[in-house]
Amino acid sequence: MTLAVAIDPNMLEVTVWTRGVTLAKEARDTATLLAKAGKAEGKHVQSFDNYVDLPDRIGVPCKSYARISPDPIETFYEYENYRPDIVVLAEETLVKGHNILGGAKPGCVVVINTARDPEKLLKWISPKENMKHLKAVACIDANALGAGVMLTFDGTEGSGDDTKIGAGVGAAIAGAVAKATGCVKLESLVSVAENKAAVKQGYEKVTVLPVCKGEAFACGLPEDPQEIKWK
Amino acid sequence: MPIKKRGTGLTAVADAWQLADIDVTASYPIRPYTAVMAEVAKRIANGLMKCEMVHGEGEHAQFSIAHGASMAGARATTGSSGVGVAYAFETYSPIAGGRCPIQALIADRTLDPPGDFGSEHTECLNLRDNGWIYGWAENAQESLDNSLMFFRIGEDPDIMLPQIVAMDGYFVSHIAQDYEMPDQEQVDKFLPPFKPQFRLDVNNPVIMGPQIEPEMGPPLEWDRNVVMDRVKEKIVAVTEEFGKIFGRKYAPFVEEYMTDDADMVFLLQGAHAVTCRSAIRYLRQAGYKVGMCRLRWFRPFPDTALKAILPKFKVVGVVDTNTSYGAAGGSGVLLVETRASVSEVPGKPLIQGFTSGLGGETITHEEFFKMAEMMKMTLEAGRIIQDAVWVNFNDYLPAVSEVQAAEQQVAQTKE
Amino acid sequence: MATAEMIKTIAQAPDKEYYLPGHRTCAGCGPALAYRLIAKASGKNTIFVGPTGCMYVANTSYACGPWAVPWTHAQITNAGAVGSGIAEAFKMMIKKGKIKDEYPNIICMAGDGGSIDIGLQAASAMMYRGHDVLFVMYDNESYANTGIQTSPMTPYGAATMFTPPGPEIPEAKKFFPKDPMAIFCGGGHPAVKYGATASIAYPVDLMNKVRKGLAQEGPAFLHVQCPCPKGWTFPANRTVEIGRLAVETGMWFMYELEDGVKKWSILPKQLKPVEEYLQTQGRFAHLKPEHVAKLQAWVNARVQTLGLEVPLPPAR
Amino acid sequence: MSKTYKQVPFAAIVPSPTVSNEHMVTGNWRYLRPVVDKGQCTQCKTCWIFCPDACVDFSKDEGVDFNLKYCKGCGVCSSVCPVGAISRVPELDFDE
Repeated sequence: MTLAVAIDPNMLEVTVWTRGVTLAKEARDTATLLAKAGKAEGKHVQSFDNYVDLPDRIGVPCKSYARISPDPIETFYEYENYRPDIVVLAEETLVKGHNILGGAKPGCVVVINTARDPEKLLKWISPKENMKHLKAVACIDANALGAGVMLTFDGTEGSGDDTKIGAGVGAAIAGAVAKATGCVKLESLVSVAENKAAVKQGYEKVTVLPVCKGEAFACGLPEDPQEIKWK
Repeated sequence: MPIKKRGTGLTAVADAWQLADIDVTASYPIRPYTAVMAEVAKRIANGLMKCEMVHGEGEHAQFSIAHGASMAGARATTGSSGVGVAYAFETYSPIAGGRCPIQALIADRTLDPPGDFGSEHTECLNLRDNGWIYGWAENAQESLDNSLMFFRIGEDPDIMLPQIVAMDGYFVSHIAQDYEMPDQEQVDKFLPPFKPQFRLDVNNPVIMGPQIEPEMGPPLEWDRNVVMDRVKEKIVAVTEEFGKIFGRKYAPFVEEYMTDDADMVFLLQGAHAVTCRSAIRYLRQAGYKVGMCRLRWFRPFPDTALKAILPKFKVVGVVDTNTSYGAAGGSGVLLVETRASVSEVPGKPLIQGFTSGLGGETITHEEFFKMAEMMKMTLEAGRIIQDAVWVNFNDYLPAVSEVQAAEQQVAQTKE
Repeated sequence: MATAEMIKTIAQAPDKEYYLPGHRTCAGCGPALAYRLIAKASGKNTIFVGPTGCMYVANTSYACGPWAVPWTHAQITNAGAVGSGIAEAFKMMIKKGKIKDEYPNIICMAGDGGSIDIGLQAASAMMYRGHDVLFVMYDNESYANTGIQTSPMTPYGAATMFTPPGPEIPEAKKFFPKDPMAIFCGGGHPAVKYGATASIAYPVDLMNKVRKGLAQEGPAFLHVQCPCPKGWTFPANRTVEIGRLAVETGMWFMYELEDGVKKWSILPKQLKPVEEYLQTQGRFAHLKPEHVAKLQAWVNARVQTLGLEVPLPPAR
Repeated sequence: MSKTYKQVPFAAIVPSPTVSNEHMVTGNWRYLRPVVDKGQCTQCKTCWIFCPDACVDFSKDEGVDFNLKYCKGCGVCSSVCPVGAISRVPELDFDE
């Protein structure tokens, strides 16, 4: 029997795509920071690596997840984000050859760590049938901000992470996500990140390209996050 | 021509393996199963058997060697007892899940502590959830016959599952008895050569046992689950065919003894059935309407057969010769499975658990008499008087309570 | 002993691949390269036994695999035993005429854990019993498939998930590794007539050692160093370079033991200081000079034990 | 979330591939693409022998060719090239 009920209707699902091993920590940090910031705002949150991608291998596409909800999360043990509101690419090439919009909710925002022009990246985004759900593509050149990339096995395989959370490019990417989507406030992100400057820089330097503005978006993202300079 | 022989369950299974022309066997010594390998070794040395015998460095290796041989397309066997069976535990599920129909002989032995050599079904029952098919033989003849039937069922292309020919250590494995070794022609008629659909073949290369996709996990286990239903069908057909070719007729799942007018029955498996039948004959003379149900298979568990049979009776005394500490009902594994089999059947009998025959002890006539007496009390009471009866430890016989009361009185007067 | 056909140059190596593109190993994976070279050298008439480890999990994700020859999984514990069973099955079935196959090359491809740690018992027994199997230990110096934890082959001073450095244990891993060549080929397993160390950085040498091992009737052992960019923490493009550096610094020795006679495959003119090797890898980043000195002393002692006549790096 | 299952082959036994493993295509792992300067290339095949993914092909007349469907972009080929003929170019610089 199926009950016609919406489960976790107000939950935001963030999927951070990354490259195994080399960028795993930074992507995990982006997800962790967004969740921690949501928590600081009194929301219910989760963040975790995609178990199916583990053990990760160098270069393999893999995912970290964050979930932010005003209500207690009912799908607490469903360990994949099937319907992302926000898709983050910690490495730009992931835009090519991956169905990053798979299951995307209407109003989905894609945030890419790249020095490239968002307009040049649109052609690669797939699957094409979900482009109608794509609200905006945001680009941040996080690598250029000098925060660096941390390599550690701490925090993998369910262990605790005793290293600094949000010290590298992951922090700048989180800042960009906050600005482009409004999913958390800048202050809350800054309060939880190790590298506060990187968060702020990411927030300030993100460029946003609107794609399908004006559709009736069902997701919980604000229609027009404040202070965004629409390009 | 079949040959009349006198030997043990171990020599009988060696005879079966010889007749089945096994290609590889893997040995490691542990009492009481050891001599089956000694038998095979002699026959290889004498040229009677053409078989590669690999002396494993432990039971884990034995089962792994047989697994490898089976993947290469060979008919392979191995065997063990007691803690040896436990040591190989990692290998059971991969062998069954890889659908390699090797055959193991397990002559039961008590697990440690304390290093008891005697029979107890516990170690063999411990691996009940791994997808092997098995059942207990009560004597040498049945061991031999089971070995042949199990090969036939396990190697069937619709089945492809490993089998355990289980026997009670010492009782069946060591006590010499008369049996008949069938003729090679009969066996060749009954048991075709092992021809697996897939084997390690450089001309038709395959990948065996890769990691599967997450979406394939439950379907793989579903396959392993439903094959057990096919095994049940195959058991019926093969047991009947065996009877026709060899002239020995077995009940496919449950042997009934003096159950026609019985109010109550012992339910058990393995060697203790021999004493049980004898005890029943005395009990009958004394007016007890008692019979016996002996299980020929434990996996798949004959639940359908029991559903049909058990409602005929008022009390069923399940005799567990194994331990499952803390199990529902406070007895062993057999009680739990039996109760579960008939739990939804209207008119189901009262099912009483008895634990007996641990540590290799014979279940004596007196103990069967005692159990019958307790079953009769249950019958008269129309309810379970006491669950979890360990015979000789917490019997609920009136005589026992009188003795206990008397002892207490004596103790009090001494104070 | 059959004579193995030797490969003289890279260009002479067989074109045909039996370890094909399409596996989930790391970019720049040393063990994957080893697998490819070994499969290339052994050819079509080969059966691989793959115990659990990276080369099982990464290669067979999911319900597929990159081998053009038969391959079967074994537990991490029992590669030697499964290989033994396969070998004897072929022998007997061929003898009885049940199959028409030519006796295949049977290669157990076990990681360091599956060879010298949890798999040691099965490997040792296989070699003791003399089965005609080539046992390859692809050594990436850790339990890599589970996310990099220490194994007996993890070098002294390397950080892993189970040996993190900290104020109480500044050197991270405290023990020096086992010596598999000594264990398997040092006389304790008389049936093993051929054993060798090899490295993915020297592919022609590796392929020839595979062929020698296979030509050997009975068991043979090959210990292949396979740099692991994830576990050792270095950029994926430097796998081969690190392999060479290991040989140049004495962190890896290249030799054969044929009927008990040692033959050096690569003789460095002068050993470079071990520090040059250590600084290429993140797993050694925490080491202090005293730990480096301890490792250097270990290398120097190994040179003595193995009887390598080569100038040692100058003492500091 | 409704679930979908996949048919699993008998005992999870699958046929061995003959050319490449179509079920694990790894070309989309790559973010730096190997590009060879054919003028510099001496066809020594060093890159070929060292590729962990068997993605370097010398069988064609026009010289070295990379199997971009599977190349993970590890860069080993570039590092081992004795004449420095292989460079690594960001994948997004290529349209295809």
